[in-house]
Amino acid sequence: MTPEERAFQARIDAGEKIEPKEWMPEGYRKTLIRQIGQHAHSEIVGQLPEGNWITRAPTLQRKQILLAKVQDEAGHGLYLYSAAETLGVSRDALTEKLLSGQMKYSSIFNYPTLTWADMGAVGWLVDGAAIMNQVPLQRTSFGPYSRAMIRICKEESFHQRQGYAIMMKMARGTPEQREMAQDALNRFWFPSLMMFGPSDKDSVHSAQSMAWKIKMNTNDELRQKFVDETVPQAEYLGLTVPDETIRWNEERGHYDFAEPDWDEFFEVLKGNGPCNRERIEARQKAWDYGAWFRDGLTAYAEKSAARRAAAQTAAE
Amino acid sequence: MTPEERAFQARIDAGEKIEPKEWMPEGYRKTLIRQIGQHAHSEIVGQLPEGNWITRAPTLQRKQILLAKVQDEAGHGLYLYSAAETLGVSRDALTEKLLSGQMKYSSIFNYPTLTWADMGAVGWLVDGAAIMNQVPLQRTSFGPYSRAMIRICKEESFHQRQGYAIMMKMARGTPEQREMAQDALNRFWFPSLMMFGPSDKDSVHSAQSMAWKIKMNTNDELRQKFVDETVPQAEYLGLTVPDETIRWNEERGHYDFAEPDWDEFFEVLKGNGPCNRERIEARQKAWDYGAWFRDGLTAYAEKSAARRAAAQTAAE
Amino acid sequence: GAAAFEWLCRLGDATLILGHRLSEWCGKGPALEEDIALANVSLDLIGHTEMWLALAGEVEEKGRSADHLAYLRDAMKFRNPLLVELPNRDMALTTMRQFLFDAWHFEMLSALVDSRSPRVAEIAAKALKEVSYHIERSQDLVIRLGDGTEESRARMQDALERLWPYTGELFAADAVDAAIAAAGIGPAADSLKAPWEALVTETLAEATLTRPETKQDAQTGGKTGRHTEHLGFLLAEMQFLQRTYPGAEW
Amino acid sequence: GAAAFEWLCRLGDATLILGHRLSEWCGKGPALEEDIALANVSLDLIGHTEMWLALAGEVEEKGRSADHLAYLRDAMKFRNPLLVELPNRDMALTTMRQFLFDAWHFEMLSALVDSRSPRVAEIAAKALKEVSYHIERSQDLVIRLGDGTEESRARMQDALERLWPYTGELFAADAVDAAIAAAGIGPAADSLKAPWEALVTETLAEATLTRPETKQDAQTGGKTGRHTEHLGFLLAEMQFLQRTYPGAEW
Repeated sequence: MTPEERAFQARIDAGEKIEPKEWMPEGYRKTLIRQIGQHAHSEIVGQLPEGNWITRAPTLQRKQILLAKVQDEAGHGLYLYSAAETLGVSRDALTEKLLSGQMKYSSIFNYPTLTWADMGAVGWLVDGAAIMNQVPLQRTSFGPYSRAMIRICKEESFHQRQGYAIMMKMARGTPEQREMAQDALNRFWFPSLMMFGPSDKDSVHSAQSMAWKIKMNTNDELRQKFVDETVPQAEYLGLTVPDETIRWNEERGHYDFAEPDWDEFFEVLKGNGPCNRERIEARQKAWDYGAWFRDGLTAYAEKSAARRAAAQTAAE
Repeated sequence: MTPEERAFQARIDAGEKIEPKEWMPEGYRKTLIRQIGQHAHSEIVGQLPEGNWITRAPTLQRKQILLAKVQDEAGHGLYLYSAAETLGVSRDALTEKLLSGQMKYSSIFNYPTLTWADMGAVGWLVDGAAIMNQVPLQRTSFGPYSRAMIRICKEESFHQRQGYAIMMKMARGTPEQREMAQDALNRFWFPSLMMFGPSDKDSVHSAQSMAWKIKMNTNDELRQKFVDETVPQAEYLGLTVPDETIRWNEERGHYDFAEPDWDEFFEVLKGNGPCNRERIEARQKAWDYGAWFRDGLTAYAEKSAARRAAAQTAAE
Repeated sequence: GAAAFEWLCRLGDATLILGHRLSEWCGKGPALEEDIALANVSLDLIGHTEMWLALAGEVEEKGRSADHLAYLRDAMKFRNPLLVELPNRDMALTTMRQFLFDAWHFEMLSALVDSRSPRVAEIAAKALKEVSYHIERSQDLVIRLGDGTEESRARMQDALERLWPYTGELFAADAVDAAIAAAGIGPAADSLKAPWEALVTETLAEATLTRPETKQDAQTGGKTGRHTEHLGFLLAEMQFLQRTYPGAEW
Repeated sequence: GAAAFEWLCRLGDATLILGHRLSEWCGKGPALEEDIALANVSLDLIGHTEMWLALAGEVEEKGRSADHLAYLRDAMKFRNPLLVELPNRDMALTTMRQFLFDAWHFEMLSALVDSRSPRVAEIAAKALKEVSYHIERSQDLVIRLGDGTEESRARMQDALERLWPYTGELFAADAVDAAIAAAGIGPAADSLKAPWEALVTETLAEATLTRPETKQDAQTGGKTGRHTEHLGFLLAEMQFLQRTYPGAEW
């Protein structure tokens, strides 16, 4: 470590926040850009599976709640792109990288939403898993990221409660609703466990991120925490987690559970998930179809500025 | 009249058919091209209002019947374009004229189909009115047109019966179905009367067409015939024709009835009907989106012909 | 009674269907800020729907809730103007429609704040706060896109031409409107025309767009239940769950 | 019993959903002759649906008719392979899908003609006559469009790449297929693979198209009720009248 690096690490160890204009190692900057960018993309792509049910929401109230939720996700995307921008990379540049496949988003959004119960499962499980990841990140070392996470976490836990409320209605509703609820849990359980990533006990990469407080916990810690919180919630709903091996391990003080199918995880990551192509094509289409709109606003802004300048010159 | 024209008229008066390669007055050819072309276009555009309900047909049987009907209409379009082609104008040329607005199609197809009962009303009233026009045209003087009309009339009367059968189900169904049936009759009654065109008693144009046996009856004759046949059918359904003035006129041996709103007729003709823009845009889109497909087939046909020619040359 | 029910459905259905159309943009908009703003307007409109249709249900006295009215009527029973049910097409049409509607909506609510019906006045007051923001936003967007690039101007002009024949219906008065006006519940429908015209004319001028020469009332019927072919498809999607699982709670 | 019901639904749902997708082209096709031919294939497939689902209803012994099964099941209960529910996109995808499906359909029906179930054999014999024409037509079109212009070739190749990951599901066997094969009612699902491969390989070569390198079974689930996001929208539209007016006759 250079003296600069040492000083930097000391600040982090002391719990200080790093601000955008301060010195930071190139690796720290790069890792942050990748992580914040991916997180931002996940918020944006994550609008699609839930957006899929907005036009079919079953009541006016549910429609509003879902719409507000998806709107929040767009807002989270904004906060995060702004945080990334402080590191010198523009939203447009990040978007191009998403669309070209150079940057990823959370693989969970490559699974389809097939029934209304999925609006419950996504809120309960997917937002639940996201919160597990995000809560510790409120204490991350990079100031803008930490502040973005604080705002986001407040809203996410609200979303999770709303998702659970939908599951409750479904699980205690008609036999068909109950069947949809169980089916949603069956489909989203393992993909949710995958959200924490493969076991990282041997990853050097992860160790560096943890030293920098960009990553606060290991993937396995967070996954265990998620399982421990979620299994009793499923029981309360009267639903069965689709893992026959689940049982409480008195000794460990944790639930034992089966690993997800990591082959499937890597297949989806490679682009072969059920909806990878559709998700990116949807965003590509939005981007392409919106070009004239963005250009129009830019042109107007430039004209207005020129007019103001001309008026000022004339006045002087 | 020139001697040629006199001889031509004499043949027509004698009930002879005129065939494409035989001499005919320029006006006869032009009028026929316009009339057959419009009729062909009407078949093609006429697919759209009914096509609108194919994906929502309420039973497998109804879906098949409707699909077969719309398919028949495409077939009628084919016959008629072929008849027009014998007069030296290609299907593509006629299509371009339809899309550019130089040629018209029956204004009735600019009205929307809003409920399933409209599938009944269109068959019963619109096909019914069409048949009134078409049956006498089986005896028209131009051979290919006459033969096309004979084939078409056979199928149209079948369509009309199917339409009436749908109306029967609706009119004798639930209160909601009955309401839809009445509403469909309300909406399609006057537009159906308009299908015969404005009163033509003073039109020189019409007189010439009748002399040439391109037009076989006056518009008013056909309209009266339609009303006389349709009013008892409506009564049998237990539906009310939306014209308070309708009553049997013993003296005339016909029903008296109110004229449709000819201002509306001319508005729709000018392009201001409820669906004019959508209908033409739908056909334009089909035409534009289908260009690569038609070009592909043409390119293959040319390649194949060239290959065959090359093979033949090699063999010789 | 009957007139009030019809009239409240006209209001509630207009906000419902437009709110629904806007919600179709979710995740597909041209820029994040716009996506969020669109969702916001959609949310507001669906909120208004709840209030108007709930009141309609009360007035009708047949025990129908706002959800019942929204999810269990077929197209013939909907009373929204045709303008709001047209497909979104692109953001030009969506934006222009929003402006033309907001301009009417703002005038309508401004008048309803003084309704002789306290319930109507109360709902209008709540809604007006939000709609004041809607009209400000859509007017601003129309100006910016009209006076933007050549393409954005052309698209906005095309949208305007397409929508113009549907604007007259907003001001068309019939017996229902007359009864409501006579009872002092709402304004005469055509009394909103002059202020609407003033705002639209001024805005189009600033947007460098040309006011169409075509008739404004060529396309009507929605307010009495004669819709376009589009509404049926919208409802098939919107009402699917309620229709498929009757009586379930969500 | 249960396996036969499932298996018959797989057949009937496949023809229903594909027939429905084809019917969406109505009035929008690229050339009159094609429009007519497409409608014809659609009609045939819906005709097959009536027979398969009617038999499924009989086998199930719960009194459900073909219409009941078609119009009153939600997506989770549908058993069609994912391939047939994908949106039409363009005529390239529609045509390529038709060929890939017809090639399977032809082999399946050819095998079912010898079913130990006389009812199945009878339906298969009727359907096979029509499907012999379907495969001839779609194969011919794939060749002509593949070996047509540069654009038609590129579109056909793109369609092929998009569809390829969905073709494996046609041959995937599970307990249902095993039970049916064991009972001599139908062929082992994977026994159709070799002749299908032969026909597809030969046709693609003649069409100057490249066989994709990607996995054929990346996208599965339809046959056990796990569908794409598209099926729900298709059903919302298709089932609207039956759902909205329960018990009405049409």
